[in-house]
Amino acid sequence: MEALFVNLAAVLSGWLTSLGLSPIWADTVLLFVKWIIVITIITLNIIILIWLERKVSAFFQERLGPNRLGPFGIFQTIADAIKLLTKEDIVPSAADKLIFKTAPMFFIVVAVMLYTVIPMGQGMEVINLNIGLLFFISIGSLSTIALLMAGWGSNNKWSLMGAVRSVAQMVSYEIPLAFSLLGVVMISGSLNLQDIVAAQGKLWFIILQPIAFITYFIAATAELNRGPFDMPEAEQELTGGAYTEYTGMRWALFFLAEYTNLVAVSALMATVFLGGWQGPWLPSWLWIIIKTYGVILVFFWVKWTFPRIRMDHLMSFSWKVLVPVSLGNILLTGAGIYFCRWMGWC
Amino acid sequence: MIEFSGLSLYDAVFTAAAGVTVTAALGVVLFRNIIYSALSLVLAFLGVAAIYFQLNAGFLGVIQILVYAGAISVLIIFAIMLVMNRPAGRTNLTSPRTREVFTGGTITAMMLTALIAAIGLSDWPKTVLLKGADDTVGMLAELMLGDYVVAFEAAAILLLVAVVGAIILAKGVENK
Amino acid sequence: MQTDIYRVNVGPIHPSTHGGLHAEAVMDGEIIQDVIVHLGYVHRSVEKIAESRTYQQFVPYTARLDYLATNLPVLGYCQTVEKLLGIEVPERAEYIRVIMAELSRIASHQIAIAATGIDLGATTGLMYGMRDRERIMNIFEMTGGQRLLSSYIRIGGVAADIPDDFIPAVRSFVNDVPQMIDEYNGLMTGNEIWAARMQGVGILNPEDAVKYGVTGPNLRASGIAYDIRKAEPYGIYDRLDFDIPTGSRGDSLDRWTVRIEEVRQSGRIIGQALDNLPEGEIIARVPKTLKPDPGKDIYHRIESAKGELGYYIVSDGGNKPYRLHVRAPSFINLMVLPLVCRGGVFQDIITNIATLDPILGESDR
Amino acid sequence: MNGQGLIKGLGITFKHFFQKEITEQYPDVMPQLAPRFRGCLQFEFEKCIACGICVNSCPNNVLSFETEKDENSKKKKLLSYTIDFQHCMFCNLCAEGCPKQCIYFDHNFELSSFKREDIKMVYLRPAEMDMREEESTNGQEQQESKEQKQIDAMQKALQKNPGKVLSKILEQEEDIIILSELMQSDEKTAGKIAELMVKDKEKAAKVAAGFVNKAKKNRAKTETAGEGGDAND
Repeated sequence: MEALFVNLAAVLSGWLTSLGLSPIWADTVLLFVKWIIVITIITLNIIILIWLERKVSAFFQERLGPNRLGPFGIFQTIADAIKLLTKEDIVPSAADKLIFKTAPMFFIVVAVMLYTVIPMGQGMEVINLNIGLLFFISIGSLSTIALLMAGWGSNNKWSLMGAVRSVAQMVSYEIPLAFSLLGVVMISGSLNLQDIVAAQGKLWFIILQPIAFITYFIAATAELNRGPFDMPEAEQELTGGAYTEYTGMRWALFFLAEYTNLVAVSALMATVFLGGWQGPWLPSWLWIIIKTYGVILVFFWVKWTFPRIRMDHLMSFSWKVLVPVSLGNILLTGAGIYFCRWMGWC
Repeated sequence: MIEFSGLSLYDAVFTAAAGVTVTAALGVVLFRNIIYSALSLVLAFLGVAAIYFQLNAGFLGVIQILVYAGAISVLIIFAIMLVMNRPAGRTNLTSPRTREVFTGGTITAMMLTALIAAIGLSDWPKTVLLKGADDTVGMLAELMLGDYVVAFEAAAILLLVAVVGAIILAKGVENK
Repeated sequence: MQTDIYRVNVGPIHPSTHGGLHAEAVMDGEIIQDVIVHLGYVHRSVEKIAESRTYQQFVPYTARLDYLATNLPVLGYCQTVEKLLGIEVPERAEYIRVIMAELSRIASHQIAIAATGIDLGATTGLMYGMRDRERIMNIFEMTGGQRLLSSYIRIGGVAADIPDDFIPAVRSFVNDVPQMIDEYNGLMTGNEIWAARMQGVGILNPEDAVKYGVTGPNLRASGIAYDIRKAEPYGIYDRLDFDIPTGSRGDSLDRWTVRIEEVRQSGRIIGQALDNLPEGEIIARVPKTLKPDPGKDIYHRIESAKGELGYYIVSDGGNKPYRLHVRAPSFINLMVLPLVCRGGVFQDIITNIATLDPILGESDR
Repeated sequence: MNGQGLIKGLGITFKHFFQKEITEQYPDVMPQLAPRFRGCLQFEFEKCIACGICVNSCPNNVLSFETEKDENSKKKKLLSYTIDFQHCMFCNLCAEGCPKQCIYFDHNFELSSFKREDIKMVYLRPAEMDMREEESTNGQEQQESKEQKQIDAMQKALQKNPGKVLSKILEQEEDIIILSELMQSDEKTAGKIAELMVKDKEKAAKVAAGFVNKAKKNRAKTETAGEGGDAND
């Protein structure tokens, strides 16, 4: 069970080479196969996730949630997907059509790219990049452009306000996001996510870096545009923010991308702070799924409890609280490492 | 080894990345809508990042995406949006007036010449393209925080001054 | 730096405008320069309808003024007509009316609590508020037959006697009120994000409040302990013991906490009314056709969930009012929206609309 | 403050996560409605006495009805009753005013319909109602025997004092004398008149008038036959 997928990949690779492909081409084909698997998993995962969020939010509110289609309403999302696919695709006549149509595609592509570096198990990742963590952060920052395109392309005041707000928010929160991960990098001494997982063999980084974990969690919530930081959508104020003018599948793509981002960020949190794929008894790829879903449930819990924060408070919280705290954490970590060396513990 | 008429996979990837970069760069200049120009700039940055990745300079590529594509371009678009007071369709600086075309062309030609001369006259290490170092991050860190630490810190101070200046500009002068 | 002023329409179709409110925000960046309130999207010419309906026939229409506190506008109208004709309401009916009126007040405030919750993004707050209000709706269904517009209070008394399971249901609801309030406070009031969104937002000075004629919880939040139930008691309110909760700063948080405290006080009032509920008739002997003396006019006001709700009726001796005017508290309270919004950020408009708690059925009439 | 409020809020939602859900499973489980619940307006045609209180008390002109004045009994006869339900405010004023409780709200709250015309409910006078009125005359056995007794009593009365009894159905004294003479000569006619008078006075009056006319005609015929000539004028 443990090496199930790794072995499958090896078998496929061997078969490709036996066909007479050079190793570099075999690798390329294998890469594509991996990507297709990742995209399939993402799509299937989203169906479960949307159902899960509805169910969880319903339980928080003493409701039942979807319960009509299939056992516990599990097929509700599929029905909704069919509905969204068959809906009329409306492009406002005043919209900047090219930007309007490109924005959702760009958003989802960026979201899927995040999965390149996440280790899904022992030796299971699309590419083992030695700067994986940095890659993740930098690709994550690109989604701001997509939101800006959506807001600008819609040619609607609500959309533009939503887009401008969320971009301001995401640019501000990228800084504490990156800083909070630096402590982990300092301890593990690597930007490679597999190395970071390996460094947590004895002790998870959530124990060594609790401040970093909390700042990362807050910053990640803001980066994901989830409540209480759901500025681009903000139904109550901006009637749907950047997504106001989108309908049907284009709208669904945004939500697909948001949930894709959610899984990616949760998986990264599990990898960086919760020991990654390591765990007893169960195979590694199952452990990462369990941990990721645990983090996702916490995201849900926070979203369905808190009111939305005000824009100016959000910005000042980032610059006046999170950035200093995460910088302080780096200082503390550095001091801790030197103290550790001085004591001869490591 | 499968090759398409002498074109290896490596070359194919480079051609694609370079093609995207050049096309996007042309788009920046030629689009009449300045928002399109700004978005083309993002694409050009991404293309450059792809070339960095191919050159095994992963760190540089990532920073290119993070700083230029993710942050600088957003600032550019913000600035455009804030100061634009004409319809977006006719906002780019491209204009039919010959004098500006001439000035711009001359400056571009001069810069291009300088660049080509710089590339041609430099003595490039030949190893980067083929092997590269495994730990580019470590090497960069040693260079920046070791050999060139003074320059690095000076740049940091320069940026800090710029930030302070920007804040003062944004806050505006109190009317007395 | 020179900046442009731009206008954003909040409403009339907008998730947070509670009906057909249209507020036009004049903004400089995120800062609100002014808010222009456009009214009339829910105008149903209720006052004109009154002139073509008999006194009894108009009773159901009054319930539609403030449909969230359905018994309160009906009570106000019925008391006005009773005052006009000199009808004595039986003791038992008065007590039942107080219970129903205070239940309506709680229902209205719970809607305000729930709606404020969702307006500020706390979706779960909406669900808890609505869940608790549902118990009141069940009590209304039990007594009046309808959940929202129960059509229970009549000129001269109430339509029917209370059913057997009424008292236990109300009693258990009143007993649970403190627990509900703890939950609202725990989930929302005590939340730091919540406090940050409300504290110092939409400050209404007591002077401005009086100048604009603001009444109800909004006035009390500004620190003026004015409640018609105390100032000019109608019905049997002079026999009941309750406090007037007041705020000190007059901001959104004060308006919010005053409403929550009023739920508690209404619970106290209902408890006392239940304890002292006498036996007897439930409706006075009222003639089939009501014909007040010609030329007689009357103004009567009650403390509605939103403030001073007054009815002015002029009679021409016929069985229909010659002229009827409603002094709707929401209409007047809404007029301070530009005042409290100015200088705030865009999101404050939503907070202020939610905490001013207008109801457009009453405001537009 | 400093995050305690946030944690408390999280605790509240966490507690609710494990509590029982309160969702009503409509339409699988129909809601428990209070006895006084007002759903759809219902009307019982046969109970209605067409007094019009409901129509007058309705604030929104939802109700209307058509009547016909019955010539014989001078009673208002309800022909149709219309409830234009789209204007109904569910205020219960009509039901409260009704002296016969023939208009009331039932517990059916699923009021949507496909066509706008379906909202309007028109109650026409049921055909059985007229038939039943006739039936009620020869109705059940018990009633029959009871009626038979009445008929017998009527017959006796007619024999004893025809003038007084017949004055109830006939107006002119001349006619009464004619009919009483006829009855004395023909027992069948007497029986029929008596029966009709018990069951349906209006019909009895008609039949009686018919008999009188017949008798008058016969008498006229015999007169003309006796005197001759005049009939031709």
